[in-house]
Amino acid sequence: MESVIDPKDAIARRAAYELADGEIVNLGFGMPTAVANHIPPGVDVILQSENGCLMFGPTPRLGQQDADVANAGGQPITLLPGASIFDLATSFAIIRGGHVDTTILGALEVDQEGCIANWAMPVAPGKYSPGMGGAMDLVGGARKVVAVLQHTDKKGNSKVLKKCTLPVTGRGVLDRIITEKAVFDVTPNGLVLTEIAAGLTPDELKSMTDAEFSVSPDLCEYRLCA
Amino acid sequence: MESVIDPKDAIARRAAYELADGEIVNLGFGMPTAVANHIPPGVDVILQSENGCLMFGPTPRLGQQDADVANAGGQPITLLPGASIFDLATSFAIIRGGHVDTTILGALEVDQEGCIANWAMPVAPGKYSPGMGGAMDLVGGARKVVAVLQHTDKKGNSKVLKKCTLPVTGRGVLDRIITEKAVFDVTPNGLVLTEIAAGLTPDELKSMTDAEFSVSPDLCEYRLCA
Amino acid sequence: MNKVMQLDDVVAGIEDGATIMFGGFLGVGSPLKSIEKIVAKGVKDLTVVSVVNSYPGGGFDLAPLFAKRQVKKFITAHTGTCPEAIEALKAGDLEIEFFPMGTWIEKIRAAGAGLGGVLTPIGLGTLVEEGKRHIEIDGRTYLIEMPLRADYAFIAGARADTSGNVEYRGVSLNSNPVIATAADFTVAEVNEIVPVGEIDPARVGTPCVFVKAVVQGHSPAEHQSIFERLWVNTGRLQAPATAA
Amino acid sequence: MNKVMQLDDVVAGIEDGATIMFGGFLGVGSPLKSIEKIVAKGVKDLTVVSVVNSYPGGGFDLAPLFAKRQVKKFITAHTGTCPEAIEALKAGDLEIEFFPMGTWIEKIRAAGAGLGGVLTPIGLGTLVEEGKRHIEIDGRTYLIEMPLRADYAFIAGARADTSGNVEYRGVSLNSNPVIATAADFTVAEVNEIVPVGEIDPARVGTPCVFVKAVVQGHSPAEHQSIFERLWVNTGRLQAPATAA
Repeated sequence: MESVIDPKDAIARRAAYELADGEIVNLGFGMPTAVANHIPPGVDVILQSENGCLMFGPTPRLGQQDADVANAGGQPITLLPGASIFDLATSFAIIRGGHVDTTILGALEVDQEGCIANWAMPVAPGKYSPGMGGAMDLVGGARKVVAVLQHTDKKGNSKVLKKCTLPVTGRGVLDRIITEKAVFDVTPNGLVLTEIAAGLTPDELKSMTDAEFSVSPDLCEYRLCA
Repeated sequence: MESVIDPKDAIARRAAYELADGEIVNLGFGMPTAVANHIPPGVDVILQSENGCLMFGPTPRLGQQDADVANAGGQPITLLPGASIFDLATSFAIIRGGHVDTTILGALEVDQEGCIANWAMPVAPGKYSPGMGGAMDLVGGARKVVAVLQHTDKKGNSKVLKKCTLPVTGRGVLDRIITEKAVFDVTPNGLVLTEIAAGLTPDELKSMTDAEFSVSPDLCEYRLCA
Repeated sequence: MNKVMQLDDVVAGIEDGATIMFGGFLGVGSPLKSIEKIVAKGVKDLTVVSVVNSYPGGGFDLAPLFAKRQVKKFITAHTGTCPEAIEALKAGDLEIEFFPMGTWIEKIRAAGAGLGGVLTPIGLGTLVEEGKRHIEIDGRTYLIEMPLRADYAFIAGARADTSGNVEYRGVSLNSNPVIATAADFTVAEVNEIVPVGEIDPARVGTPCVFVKAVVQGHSPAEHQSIFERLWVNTGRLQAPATAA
Repeated sequence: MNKVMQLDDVVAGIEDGATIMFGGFLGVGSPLKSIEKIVAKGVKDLTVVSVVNSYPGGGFDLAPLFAKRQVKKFITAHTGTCPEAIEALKAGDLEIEFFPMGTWIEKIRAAGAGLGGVLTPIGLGTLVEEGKRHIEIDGRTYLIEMPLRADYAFIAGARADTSGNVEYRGVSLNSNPVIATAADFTVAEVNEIVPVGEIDPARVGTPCVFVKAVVQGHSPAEHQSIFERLWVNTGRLQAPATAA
């Protein structure tokens, strides 16, 4: 049992297995950012920051920062050997043109048709916040799209749904869904459960999941990178 | 009388008056290139080469050339202080986006509706040569479009026509037409003769011109830059 | 042609109701002095075009424009970092038009590049497609996204020469090179103004053809210290561990 | 990831009928060694995509491909500089598809950038509009120009690191950075191959994400002397006047 692990930490550690050596990767904010801390040894990926660079590294220490070197969260970063810098048009040409291998994005909701909702919360009639940023481009352009989110909200309601209730970021765009309890492949035949948290049965998972899903014949225990 | 002047030389010297201080200018190949040699003192223009630079200068001497610095004719050039280099997409964004003030282009034919033909000569049924290069973009994008050409072909036939016979580069795009005999403004009411070569009368010009034109009340003698 | 101007003279010309693009991404690569002057001038009913809003938490770069309710409409991909804008939005004082970030930049590029628009699959099946023309080509559907221009563009660069060639530093380009192409009057706020010939032609990120005015921004040293303070104060930078 | 390959191995994979984009503008910024190898291999029925054709007068860069009749179709803005191509065209051995230069580059950019196409007024009222869809928006008419991709793109740069970041020199960028984005397999032929970390991130003109193979071209010194010979032999460069 891994129940002592914080759910967000579990998700970041599981999601790190989605990255393969040599890939171009774009990590969304929040949980996806933490994935970078858990990439397995021997896997070198090139991280993109959509404001305009490839191959960035960790946060600098005070005194090492540069006012002109920050990520898409406004946070100071460092550039690693092999880095490149470009403008926003080029950055989204990379994304939309299919040149990003994998993106991992946080989600408010996902559904069994591969839809993801992560940009719009109604704040007043007809008005939304915070906006999609680069997420619509990423779900439309990246070769593999992985959604990460906690399995349920604070009240225990499933966020893995039959159909998203919030405005979607993209329809039928997801390849994989990772929660702290389960990993699903999104296939033309619906969701397929491929990994399940230690100590949980598929039936127990079904009771806490709104979406329909089938169980893979190769179902295994939820994996965690170091 | 300036009859001793070579017609092409006269055209280049007259066309130099089309350039104003501070302008961004694109000169086509052939006669337009020679315009750069006659720009009046006090007029500083920024020349664009559509393969990707602004603010280029004269041909280098042997030993001063750089294999990676050439103009759109494949000819070695120099870069002047204030030069900038960019790719072809940016170069044509400059042109098509209306950021070029004046272009001077050689023409095979022009007509009284402001059309210019300078890209296509039929070489076989349905086949053309040499191609439009950047000329269609220039006539569509530059703020002022000046066509230069000799008034008649070798047989004495007018090249300033009622209607172009060759495939056009653009329709209604010309602002001015300069031959060695005359300068015409292209207006919504047709061609207006504004300058005429010394020793020629408007009636004589009409007899050697296919296009209809009216005569400006301010008609003056054909001007030549030094 | 010498394009160096006093920022006060540039800002004096801005009228209520103007459409203004600002470069920058959460403050980085933002024309900070220009924004301050526009806030101080107090022009109203602005349409502001910026790829995202202010540095997270508000109070910096674009945020005061929203705090003072100078913005009628905001055209962007994201506004969640600016509490002042969210407040104005909830109160009904602000209209926001959202575009996917890649669409936002292509619309502006199209305007600067003389295109009539671009076709994109991004946003299909979402709220983004509302009210937009669709087109089907070879069995695939696209949205037609139209060009987006402004009266003014304020860009931020590291250096400019007096003729308006702009050099960028680090990852501060973001939207600056593109918005520079798509406004009637583009203003380059830079940390250093240098003589013509000082900037390597290969390092010119915005050629002079796009720039109407060059204004002095914060000095390079001030520029660095502004971000050091900002990042330290918001917990983004930690002092090195003291010696063991 | 080390992307350095032998040019022979790259060219070995090219099959008859392939679509190949070449960077370069009348020889400048052209992948000269790659072209030579493709000529030597003798692959046929190629669709070649290049913004213009060979250096004026023929015999250099792309010209031998046309002389050997390896090209079935040429997609370009201009071919007048290459007598070999004109001859093939007149003989009915070559199909040429012309696009205005700005349209040509936007079509390729659209392919690389994942756009469904662009709308442009350029070419309206000319032969260019034949067979193309028109669209009217707000009373203005545009041509719909579709994306243009290739199997291979061969680009030329000054330096590349082993991961595929390419740095350009001088005015040799031209179509290279754009075509690099729009092919299934992009090959960077460079004068120098350097270790990762050698190229200033701000001077990377084509990021490694677009490049599949890096191959050694002519050395910097050879590169300079090839163009010196070319320009002297064709009267484009004159020796300095002898001392008075």
